[in-house]
Amino acid sequence: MAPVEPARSGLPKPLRTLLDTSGLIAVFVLLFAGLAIFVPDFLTGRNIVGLLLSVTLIGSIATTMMMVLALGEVDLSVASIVALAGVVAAVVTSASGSVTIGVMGGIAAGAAVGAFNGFVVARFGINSLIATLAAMEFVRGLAYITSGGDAVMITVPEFFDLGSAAFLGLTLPVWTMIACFIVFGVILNMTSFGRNTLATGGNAEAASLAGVNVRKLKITVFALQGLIAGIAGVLLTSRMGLGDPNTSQGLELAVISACVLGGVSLSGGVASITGVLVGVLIMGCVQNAMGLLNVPTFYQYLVRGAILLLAVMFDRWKQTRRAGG
Amino acid sequence: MAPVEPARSGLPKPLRTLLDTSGLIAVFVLLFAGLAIFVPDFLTGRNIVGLLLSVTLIGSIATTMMMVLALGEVDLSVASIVALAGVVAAVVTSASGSVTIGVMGGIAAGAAVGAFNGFVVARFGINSLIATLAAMEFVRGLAYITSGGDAVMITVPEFFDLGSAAFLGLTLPVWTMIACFIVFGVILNMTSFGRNTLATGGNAEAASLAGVNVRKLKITVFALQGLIAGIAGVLLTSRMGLGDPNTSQGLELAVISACVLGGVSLSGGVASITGVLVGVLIMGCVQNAMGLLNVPTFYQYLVRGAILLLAVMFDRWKQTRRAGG
Amino acid sequence: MTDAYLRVENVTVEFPGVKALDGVSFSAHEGQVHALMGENGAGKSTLLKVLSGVNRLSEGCLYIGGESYAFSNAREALKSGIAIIYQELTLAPNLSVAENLLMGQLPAHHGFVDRRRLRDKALAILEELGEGKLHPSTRVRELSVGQQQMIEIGRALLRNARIIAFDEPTSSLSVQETRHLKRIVARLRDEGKVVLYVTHRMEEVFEMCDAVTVFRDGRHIRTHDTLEGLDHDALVSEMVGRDINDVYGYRPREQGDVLLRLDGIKGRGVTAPASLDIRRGEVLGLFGLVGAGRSELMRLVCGAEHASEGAVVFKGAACRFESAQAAIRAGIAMCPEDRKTQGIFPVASVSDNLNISCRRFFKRLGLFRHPRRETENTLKYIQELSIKTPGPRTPIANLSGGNQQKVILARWLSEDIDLFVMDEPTRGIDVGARRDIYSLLYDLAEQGKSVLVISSDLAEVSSICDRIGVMRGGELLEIIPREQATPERLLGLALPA
Amino acid sequence: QDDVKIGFIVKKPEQAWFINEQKAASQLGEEKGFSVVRLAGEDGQQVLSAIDNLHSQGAQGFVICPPDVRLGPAIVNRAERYGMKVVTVDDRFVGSDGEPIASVPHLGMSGYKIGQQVGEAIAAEMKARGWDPETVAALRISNYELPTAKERTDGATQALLASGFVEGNIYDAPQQNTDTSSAFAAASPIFSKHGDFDHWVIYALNEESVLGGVRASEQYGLSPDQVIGVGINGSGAAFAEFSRQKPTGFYGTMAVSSTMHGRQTADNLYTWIKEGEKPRDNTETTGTLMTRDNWEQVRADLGL
Ligand SMILES: Nc1ncnc2c1ncn2[C@@H]1O[C@H](COP(=O)(O)OP(=O)(O)OP(=O)(O)O)[C@@H](O)[C@H]1O
Ligand SMILES: Nc1ncnc2c1ncn2[C@@H]1O[C@H](COP(=O)(O)OP(=O)(O)OP(=O)(O)O)[C@@H](O)[C@H]1O
Ligand SMILES: O[C@@H]1[C@@H](O)[C@@H](O)CO[C@H]1O
Ligand SMILES: [Mg+2]
Ligand SMILES: [Mg+2]
Repeated sequence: MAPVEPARSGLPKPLRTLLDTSGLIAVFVLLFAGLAIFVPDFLTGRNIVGLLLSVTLIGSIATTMMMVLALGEVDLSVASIVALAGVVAAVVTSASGSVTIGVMGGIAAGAAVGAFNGFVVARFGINSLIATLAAMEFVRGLAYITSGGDAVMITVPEFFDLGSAAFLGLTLPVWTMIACFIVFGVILNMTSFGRNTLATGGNAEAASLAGVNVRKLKITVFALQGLIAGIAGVLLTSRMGLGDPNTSQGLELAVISACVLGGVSLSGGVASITGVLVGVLIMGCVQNAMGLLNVPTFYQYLVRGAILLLAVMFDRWKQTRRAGG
Repeated sequence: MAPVEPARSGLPKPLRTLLDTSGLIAVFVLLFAGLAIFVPDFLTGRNIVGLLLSVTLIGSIATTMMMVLALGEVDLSVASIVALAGVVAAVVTSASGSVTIGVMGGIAAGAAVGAFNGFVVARFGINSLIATLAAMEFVRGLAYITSGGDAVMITVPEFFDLGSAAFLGLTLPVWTMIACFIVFGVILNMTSFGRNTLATGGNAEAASLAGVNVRKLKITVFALQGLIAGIAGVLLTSRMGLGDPNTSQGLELAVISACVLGGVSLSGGVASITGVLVGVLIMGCVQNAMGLLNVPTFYQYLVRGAILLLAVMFDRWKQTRRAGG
Repeated sequence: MTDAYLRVENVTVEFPGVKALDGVSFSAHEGQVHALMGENGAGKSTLLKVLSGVNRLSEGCLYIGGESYAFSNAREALKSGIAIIYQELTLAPNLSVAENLLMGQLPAHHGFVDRRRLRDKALAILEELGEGKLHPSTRVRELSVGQQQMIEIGRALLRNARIIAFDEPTSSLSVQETRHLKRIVARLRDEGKVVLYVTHRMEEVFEMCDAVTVFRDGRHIRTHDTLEGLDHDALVSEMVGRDINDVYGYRPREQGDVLLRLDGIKGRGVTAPASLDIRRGEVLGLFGLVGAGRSELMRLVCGAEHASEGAVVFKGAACRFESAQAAIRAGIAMCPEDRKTQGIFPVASVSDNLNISCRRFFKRLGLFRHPRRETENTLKYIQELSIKTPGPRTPIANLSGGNQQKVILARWLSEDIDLFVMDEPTRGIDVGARRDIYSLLYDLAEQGKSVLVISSDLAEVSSICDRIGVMRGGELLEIIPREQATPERLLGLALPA
Repeated sequence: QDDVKIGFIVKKPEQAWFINEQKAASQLGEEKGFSVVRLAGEDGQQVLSAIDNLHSQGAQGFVICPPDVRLGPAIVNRAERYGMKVVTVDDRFVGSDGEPIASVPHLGMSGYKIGQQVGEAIAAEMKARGWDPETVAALRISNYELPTAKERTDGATQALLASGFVEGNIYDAPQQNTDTSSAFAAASPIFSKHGDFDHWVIYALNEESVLGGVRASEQYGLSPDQVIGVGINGSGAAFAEFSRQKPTGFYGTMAVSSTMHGRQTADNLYTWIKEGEKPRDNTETTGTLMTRDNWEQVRADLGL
């Protein structure tokens, strides 16, 4: 059972949240400081920009995955949605000649898959792991079929501007990620939709008896997940200049582990946007630093595994210590 | 809340279990009959032997995954364990010249990883998904390092006999799978170890309050999972003639979905060996038939996804219908 | 008197922010049924969890049969001959009755479960529990809450412990089950066991117990080694620190027009068409034994389940709620009976648990919630219902059982509701708080709202309600006005013919 | 029995390359009147299942691109047990002695050699642009878990060094996958670390990966004339890049005719089964440099 934190009750909300997730934040701060000191070129403007860009995909999708996990569900189909949305955007743009239509098409495809997932889970009560595993296969198949298996070329040059349009030195994908963190942070904490999501994840039956429309809620959350994965897929396609049906395999596990690293409970009912942000950044920094340090790939596996385990163990240790003291 | 089944309470246990999982068995029987009739060459002795052989890896590991899931945990590291055990067996056999030592080495490596997973989960209370995700990366890294990245060829010819030794027309891997089903079926249903596993998965707090040594139990179950994955890895290596550090990527999801398809609950406390067997066979038959029918790869994704979803939905539908009637 | 077999000396248990027990000492003897009493959150359950190794001591010592112990897990306590029936159910829902009864000590031979002995042992203990009709291989999740509670009791009995402790065992038991329990307790006393018995029901203390210890705010207040000469009111005031003469404090009031009418409705669990009226300003009781179908009837009203027949007329219009949400919006709220599975969001804070429904009234810009007003609302009820919690942000799972119940009540009290359906609203709630809750119900009725109380507590229904409906076996038998509702008559109707 | 049925097993059935190969083989089958069963063999286990499956259908032989060349002995063994003929395409079996298994006919490009072609193309373009080797850095997007990938990048490295490239200027970017975004992620830190170079060359095991590197170079403000990226294959990814309005750092790719590979191997196997005429031990194909200027022509020539 989790501890009471009486002394903290008086503190303002943001600070308290910070302290609640502080185990992990401490890990991150230490890690970041360590990397800044010991890894040459780590703390340079362009490396940080590159680091941010490299986590946009995981980061954007992690915000909605957080909602899905808070609901006590999981979504394994995100990587396939990214691929499908990208391919659809590329095909539609080329066919219609209109970037707007193409982009809309890609995003709509993502949202539709998400809504379908939500429908299957909420209406038929199918376990979301298995439902989205099925979707993961099915949607990847659709992506291959749409593209004919090959990367799809995009003939409309404006399409590429999407991924590279910059503002204050940051490109659209980075801004999108930032927007996702703000929007879903606000949704989770400041709206009844967000609180109902947590409540449903904590005890679905009780939530339904307390007047939450659980079915609608689930469909909405999954649809949002599809929507964001769709947007991420379209942006990826525009950044890479091609709609690749093969892209992002294994992304779902990376996203889920960023969330769990950030303290989101897999059994539902517990989530924090700060935690997810830190989880995403830890994973991104480690990966980036390994690149800078030229760590051989084989050892990269070891490092990634070890960091993941150590971070969770440290967090755990802080929690029990707090509970004990 | 689930329904009362008064009429059934009087039936003998095995029959009741059969009825409980009957939704899925019905799916399987229908599917099998359909395939036998409509797919040429499906119901031939050699195809069935091939089919059995093709599911040995998933099948063997699914039996222990069932135990892990029954415990309310999950193990994502199985594919990496298969790879590591295979590589270790190959390296040790080549180095020592002794097949026995090599085989033992591979299996021991698997069991050790499993025990370590169990230790981390049980001792530190780390969520098993994240703990084994870390192990999945780490152990894959170890496999690459052990092998130097390349597949390791085996120089001792006796090693190959392991994988191809046949008895009654079935090879050792098939017999191993059959043994796993029997052994873990018995363990789950007939031993206090198995019942305690289900009790712990159903309500860990209750089990621990009732004096079950939950920690020891978890470590043992994970170690068994590692052991079986290790054996499967060694047999795979012997069949392939090489220890490949890249092998079996994505196996964990296939195994878990076979289990879930077989009615094993991801939230713990519910498992049936018949269900898992049927789950494994459904997946194997579908894959096999698609090969015989020459279904283009892209459509195979659609079919796999659709079958998975339909099977679970059908099962679900039977359950609610039973509850309603 | 012999030396005390169980001695607790100067025991302190701290949780962050709370001293659940503060230097408590007391002792209990063999052959004694020792009642532990106190308000919600007084530390009774914590004390039992110290005995069972779940909670660790920060100070103090346990002596059992003269030897000192400090348990670090449940297994050690079980080995030392202590068995506890916890306040909350601890069962594995998908395992059989027999396996739950013998959880942790399955009869086995070389690791293989001896099915025959398992069944025999289960059958024997079920007989003893008065649940002889239960089949040992039935899954526990199919049982009623009362039957599940009996399984818990059976499990503890099967431990053959010297010290056996019950934490509010009767709160979910039916009349017959309670009778059985009393017999079992008496037998344990005769066998010379140490029985600790936590309850909020005064009559049980006077009927069954030999000694009583009162706690308040984690401190030991007083131990009465005998109940002779002990006065009911004196005991109550020791517990709550003030005098309460009449817990029920019934207040008569004016009634308005009919708010809800049930017209021959039938559905799952309600086998015969049920009809009733409830007026504004009325407190209507539904009495019956566990399993009589009262909750089911109310689930039909509240949209949690659909009626197969009949009509629900609310505020003059026939309605059929598709969901609990629709019912709430229309003005009907249900406070469910099973707190753990239907009521609380365990990991969420007290404030989130309380404001889940009513926060729609505190919205800003029609979109964002209003944390300050939510907190104010929470603080208001913490005060009004004297909810014992370190603060509004504490996870509700950290509260004592009774205090969790109060939070759920507050959830509905802060709603804009015309009809309150309260299923066992005072289950597990201490005398002082009960009085507060009753008075709140009267307040609601005086404001022209209606309250429907489902209760298995005979004294409660007959004392606080204006009319009482009695159910038996899925049938609503009769609705009796307060004046005629003697306990004998109610019970006579409710018991199987 | 007159009906000839052959299998075509590939290691990555979703890749355009292999789709083309399998399609070409099927087409030839239709022309010549034999049937082709297309199967996936993404790891050893799947390959053996695929062979079992072919055996159940009564196929007489199969063409295979194995997921690992060292699976050779196990595959040959299985095929012999069933009396099936085997031909390899793209990747050649290796025996336990580490040498190619000569008894299995092979057709394909040598990874090392095609890599060399890449290196040579880069070197030629560097010279054409008049770059001083001292000022040029190489981004080598590597994937040492994949033996073929290693061969290719090794070949390119060797050719570059032979042309006078400075060894110390070659930087490794290990990718986790073989797609664009993983190459992008791997390349980014290299550019941020070595911002002092004005000229970059990029190579990798395939086009997608080189493209990822090129995208990363753009991210770091390098212009197309500062970058020479050369890929391998000649697939949609390259066509997409060449059809963009303005040139990019993706200079060219070594196009190989997957269509020809598919047709030729299927034909060889068919003749072997039908007429008992065993194909040549080893047929090596080479790549054609495809650039922005000639890509449509080369594409048509190779039948891609
Ligand atoms: N795990 C825990 N973490 C933090 N606080 C706790 C925990 N368990 C109990 N408490 C606190 O300790 C105090 C005593 O709780 P306890 O459950 O012993 O009360 P109780 O006397 O059994 O009350 P009730 O009659 O309501 O069951 C309460 O204030 C409760 O909030
Ligand atoms: N999920 C269920 N499926 C089938 N029957 C059920 C289910 N839940 C309850 N029942 C049956 O419905 C009837 C009424 O149940 P319930 O225990 O809720 O009555 P009650 O009068 O509300 O009792 P109480 O509120 O005191 O627990 C019982 O016969 C019970 O066995
Ligand atoms: O994997 C490569 C493929 O991309 C193509 O280049 C042909 O050869 C294979 O080895
Ligand atoms: Mg209590
Ligand atoms: Mg009830």
